[in-house]
Amino acid sequence: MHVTIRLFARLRELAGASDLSRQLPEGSSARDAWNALVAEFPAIGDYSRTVSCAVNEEYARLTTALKDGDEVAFLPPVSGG
Amino acid sequence: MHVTIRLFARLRELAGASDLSRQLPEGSSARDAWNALVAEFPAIGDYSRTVSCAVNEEYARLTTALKDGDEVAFLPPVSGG
Amino acid sequence: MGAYAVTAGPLDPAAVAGLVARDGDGAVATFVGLVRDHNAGRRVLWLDYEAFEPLALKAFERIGDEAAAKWPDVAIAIHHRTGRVAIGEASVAIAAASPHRADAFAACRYAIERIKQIAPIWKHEHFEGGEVWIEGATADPSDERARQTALERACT
Amino acid sequence: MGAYAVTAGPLDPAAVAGLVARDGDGAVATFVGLVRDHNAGRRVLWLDYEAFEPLALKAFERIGDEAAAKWPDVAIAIHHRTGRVAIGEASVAIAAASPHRADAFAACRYAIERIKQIAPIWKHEHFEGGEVWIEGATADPSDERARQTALERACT
Repeated sequence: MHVTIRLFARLRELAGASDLSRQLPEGSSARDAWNALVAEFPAIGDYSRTVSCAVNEEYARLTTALKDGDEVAFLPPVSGG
Repeated sequence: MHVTIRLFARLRELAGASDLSRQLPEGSSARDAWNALVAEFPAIGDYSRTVSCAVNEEYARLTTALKDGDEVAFLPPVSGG
Repeated sequence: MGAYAVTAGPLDPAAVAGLVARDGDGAVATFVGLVRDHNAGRRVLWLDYEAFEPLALKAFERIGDEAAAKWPDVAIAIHHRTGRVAIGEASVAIAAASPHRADAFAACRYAIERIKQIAPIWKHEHFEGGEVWIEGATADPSDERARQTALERACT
Repeated sequence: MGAYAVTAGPLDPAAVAGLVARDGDGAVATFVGLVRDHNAGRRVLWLDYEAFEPLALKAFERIGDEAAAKWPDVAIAIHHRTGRVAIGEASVAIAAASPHRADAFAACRYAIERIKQIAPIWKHEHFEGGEVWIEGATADPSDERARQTALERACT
């Protein structure tokens, strides 16, 4: 299946992209998408314990199963305010 | 000695005056001035336990001794804000 | 107008906030008191505020000094209106700026609590069917128990 | 702009306050976050804010709902800026209106604590000699311990 990946802030800089299109095996979770991304961009691996994710513009757990066409966003620790 | 008395809010309305000039015996305290005022305007007597005073535009205790020419202000409980 | 003011004209909370912020500040907390359309079950029409102005200014200054002693990095401004104030209009505007938000919130809350305790200002409430002078606290700046209450409400 | 906004233009705290006050309200507490000229010993030049905008708006809405559940009489507005923000400029403006001041203060403080916990917004600090992404909390709206911390800081 096909998913869109969005990256923000330092994750975006480390990966050198804010939007990516990737093919994932059916039944992949957000965490699977993250792990594939770490394999591709090892520099983001430090965020594996602190990253949050949102699926289709809603906060979601990394265990969330993705569907074809989903947008999954990976968020480094936030610092608004 | 001669003192100026200033009254505010409901005290002012009960006494029907915001500024009064009064003669007081030498050595009078702010409380003596208040008691003289209560004798003159019995309606303000209810405030004897809750009134505050200021002498020459500074908060003062009712025990403060007055001097000739002093201005003593009597303040009902406040409600600013 | 300076940091402390008593004025018969409308208050400008943004201007009050503008008086306190410095380049090292990360936080400005403000409080604006508005005239409500009801109070104690009465339908309020307007309020008339009366102040003993020179003493009120000294009370604001004292409150600012108390806050500075407790929160040394905080700058405070207090403007209070007098005369007739309509429903929805501001009767008081307070701003507290600080490098850190906890102090700004605490000092701002402390200031409004202290104003209600010791500022020589009175509200004359005009409601449907009558009028009444609102009377709260006996003003005594040296009352340490009252000051303690204000500090507690400021969450310190 | 509505009660919740993410915008690249300058913030107007007075306008944010104007969004929340109703005739029954006696209190408006506001918080404005300003860009400080220093941070962690560094001389800050400016901040660049990045937001995941649609999710940030939902986060603000969620924070407003959480506040409304805790303080039913409170109305809240939150505006957050994105892009380059100079020293002394506002990065966030929050207003909370309520019939009573305690709730307005608490809800306003709660909102800024929650924004720092769960709003998908990042500050990129440009300081003398370099730049760094500031990273605070792992955003997790369902983390009840974080929410409890925000409530405690709101002094409830």
